[in-house]
Amino acid sequence: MNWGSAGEFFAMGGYAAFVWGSFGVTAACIVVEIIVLKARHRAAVRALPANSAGQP
Amino acid sequence: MTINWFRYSSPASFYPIAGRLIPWFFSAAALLMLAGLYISFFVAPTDAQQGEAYRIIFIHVPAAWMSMFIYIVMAAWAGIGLAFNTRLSSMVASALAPTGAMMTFIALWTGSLWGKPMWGTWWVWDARLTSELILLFLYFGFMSLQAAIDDPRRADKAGAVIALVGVINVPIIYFSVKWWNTLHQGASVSLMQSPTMAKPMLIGMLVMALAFWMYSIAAMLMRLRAIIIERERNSDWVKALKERQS
Amino acid sequence: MNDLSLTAALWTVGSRDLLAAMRHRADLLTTLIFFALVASLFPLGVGSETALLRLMGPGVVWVAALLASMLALTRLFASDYGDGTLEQLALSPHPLTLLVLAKIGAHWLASGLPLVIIAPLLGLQFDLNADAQLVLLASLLLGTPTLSLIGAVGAALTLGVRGGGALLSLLVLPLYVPVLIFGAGAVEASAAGLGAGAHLSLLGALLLVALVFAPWATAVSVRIAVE
Amino acid sequence: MLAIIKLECVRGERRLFSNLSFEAAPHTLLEVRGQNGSGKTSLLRNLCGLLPPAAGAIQWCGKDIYTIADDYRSHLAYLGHLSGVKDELTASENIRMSAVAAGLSASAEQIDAALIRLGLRDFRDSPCKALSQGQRRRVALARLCLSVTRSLWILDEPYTALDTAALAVIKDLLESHLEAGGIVVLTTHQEVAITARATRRVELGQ
Repeated sequence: MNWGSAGEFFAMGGYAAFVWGSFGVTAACIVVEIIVLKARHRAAVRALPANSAGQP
Repeated sequence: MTINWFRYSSPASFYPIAGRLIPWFFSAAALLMLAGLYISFFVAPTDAQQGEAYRIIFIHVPAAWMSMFIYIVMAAWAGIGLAFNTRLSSMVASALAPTGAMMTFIALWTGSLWGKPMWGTWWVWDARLTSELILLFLYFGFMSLQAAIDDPRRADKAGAVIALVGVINVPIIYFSVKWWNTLHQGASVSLMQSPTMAKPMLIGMLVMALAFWMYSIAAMLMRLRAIIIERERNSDWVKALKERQS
Repeated sequence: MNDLSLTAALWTVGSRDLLAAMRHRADLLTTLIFFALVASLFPLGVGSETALLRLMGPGVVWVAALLASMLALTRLFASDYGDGTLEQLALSPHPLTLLVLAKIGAHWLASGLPLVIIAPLLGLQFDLNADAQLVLLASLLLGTPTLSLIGAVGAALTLGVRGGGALLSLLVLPLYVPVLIFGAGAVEASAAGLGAGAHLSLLGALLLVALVFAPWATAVSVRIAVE
Repeated sequence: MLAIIKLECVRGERRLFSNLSFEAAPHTLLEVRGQNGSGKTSLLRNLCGLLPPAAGAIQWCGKDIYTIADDYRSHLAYLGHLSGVKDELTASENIRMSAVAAGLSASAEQIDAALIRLGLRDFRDSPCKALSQGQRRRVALARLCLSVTRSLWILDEPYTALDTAALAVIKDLLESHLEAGGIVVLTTHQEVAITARATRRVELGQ
C-alpha cells in the first residue's frame, strides 16, 4: 500500500495537478462521449418520420 | 455456393444484437478499469526518479495503443466495406472514428501533462507524441470528409479510400518522425523509455489497455446503432421499432 | 485495345492537360508567385539575421513549395469534372489508373517543375551556399512529384464536395509530413556535412511508394466522384 | 446484347426504382421514359457502369459489366448531360483528344467529316468557350460520329438544345447505327420518330 493517508493519496507526491489532470480529463472524455452517444441515439429515434396512423 | 455471411450481417439484423452486446462490453470495461486503477495506484511502486507523476503512464500508453489500434481496425472495416460493398462494415468504420480521435486526444493530453513535470515543457517534440498529433489530423480528415459528403454511400467509399491511404502512411509517418527526432535532438530520453518496466506496471498498463478496448467496442456499438437508425430511417423495420413507443 | 492506342491515349491525356494549362498561363504564374511570396514572408516575420535564415532556409522553401503545390491541386480534376471530360475518361476502355497517372504527370510538369526551377532563386534570399542550393534542387525534384501524386488522391476525393479547399488541405497535409521531413532534412544534413545521400534515397523510396499506390487510389476516388 | 436483371437504384435516401428487368438486342432502340426525378439519368449511369446499382445485375453478352469492366467500355459510347468539351481547346482538338483518350481512331479526315456533318466547319479552330450550348452539344455529337465502332450507345436526352437541322443529323446518325446492328438506349421528353427494327420502351416511376 503506497499511501499513508487519503490526503497523501490526493497529493500524489506533489504531482496532484498533473496526475489528477490526466485521469480527470480521461474520465470526463469517457463520460461526455457516453452522454453524447445516448443523446444522438435518442435524437435519431425521435427524428424518425411519423409512422402512419394505425401502425402498432 | 459459399455462405455469404456479409449478407446476413445486414444493419437490420445486427441492430438488436448490438443492443444486447453493449451492456456486456460496458460492464467488462468498468471491471477492468477498476482493476487497472487499483493496480496503477495501489500496487505499482513509486518510481525512483519520476516519483508519482509516472502513474500517468497507466492512461497515456493504453490510450496511445488504442488510438493506433482503432485507426487500423477502422481502415480494415472501411476497406471491407469498399471491397464488398457491405454497408454495415462502412458504418462500423464511421462509428469507430470519433472514439479513436478521442483516444488520440487523451494520449496527447496525458503526454503533455506528463512531459511538463519531467521536461518542464507542455509539448515535447518526441517521435511518438508528434506522430500521435499527425494521427489526430488523419482522424479529423476522415471524419470531416465523411461529414462533407451528403450521400452516405459515397461518404463511405470516400472515407474508405482516405482511411486506407492513411493506414499505409501511419508507419511511414512514424519512422520519418523518429528519424527526424533523432537527427535534431540526438538520442534524448524519449517519453516512453520510462525506467525498467517493473512487472506490476506492465500488468497495470495491459489491464487498462483491455479496459479501453472494451470501452471502445461499447462506444462503437452505441454510435453504430445511432448511425443505423439515421441511415435506415425510411425502411420499414425501423418504423416498426418497439422503441418508438417509449 | 492494343498497346499503341494505350500509349497514344496516355500521351493525348497528358498533352491535353498541358495545352489547357498553357492557355491558362495566369494560373501557373499565381502558383509561382504564391511560392515566392510565402518564402519571402518568413524573413519578414523572423528577422533578417543571415545565420538564422541560413538555418531556416531549406525548411521554409520546402514548406512554401508544399503549400504552393497543394494550392495547384484543385486544378487537377476540377475543370474536367465540371465539363464532363472526367466522366468520359472514366468510360475509356484504357485503365483509369494509367490515364490518371498521365494527368498527374502533366500536372506536375505544369505546376510542380516550375516550383523546382525557381526554388534556387528563393534559396538566395536565405543565403544558401551553392552546395545547399544543389541539394535543395535535388530534394525538390524528387519530392514534388510525390506531393502531386499524394495530393491527387485528395483532389479526387474532394471533387464536388463543399468546403473543398480547406478539406483538401486537411486530407493531404498530414500525408505530406514524411516528404517534408526528408526533403528539408536533406539540405540540412548536407549543410551539417553528413551528406544528403540517405535523405534523397528515402525521398526516392517515397516517390516509388506513391507511384504504386496513389494512381490506384486516385482512380478509385475518381470513380466515386463521377458516380 | 444488353440484359438488365432485377435492377435497383438508390440515390441518397430515396429508392428510385427496384426489380427492373429488360433486354436490348442488336438493332434495338430502347427509350427510357419518366418524369423528372424518376431516375432516368441514374438508370443510364447504371448501364454504363458509372453508378453501381444497389441491387440486381447488368450483363453484356451474358457477362456482368463489372467483371469485364474495361472490355465492356470498349463497346460503349455515352453522351451525358455534360458535353465533355473543354473551353480552352478548339472544336477539332476537343474531338481528337477525347476520341484518342477513349481509344477511338480519329484521323484528321474523320474529324473534319464529323465537323462538316454537324455544321461546325467554320468553328473548327475557335476555342469552345466561344461556342453556344447548342454548338457544344454538336461537338459532343461529332464525337459520336467517331464512335461508330462502339455497338452500344447510351444517350441521356440527346435532343436537348438542338435545332431542327441538328435533330435531322442525329436522327440519321441513330438510324444508321441501328441499321448496322448497334443498340441505342436513350432518354428523351421530345417525340422524335426514329425508324428501327425493334423499339422498346421502359417507363420509370409509375
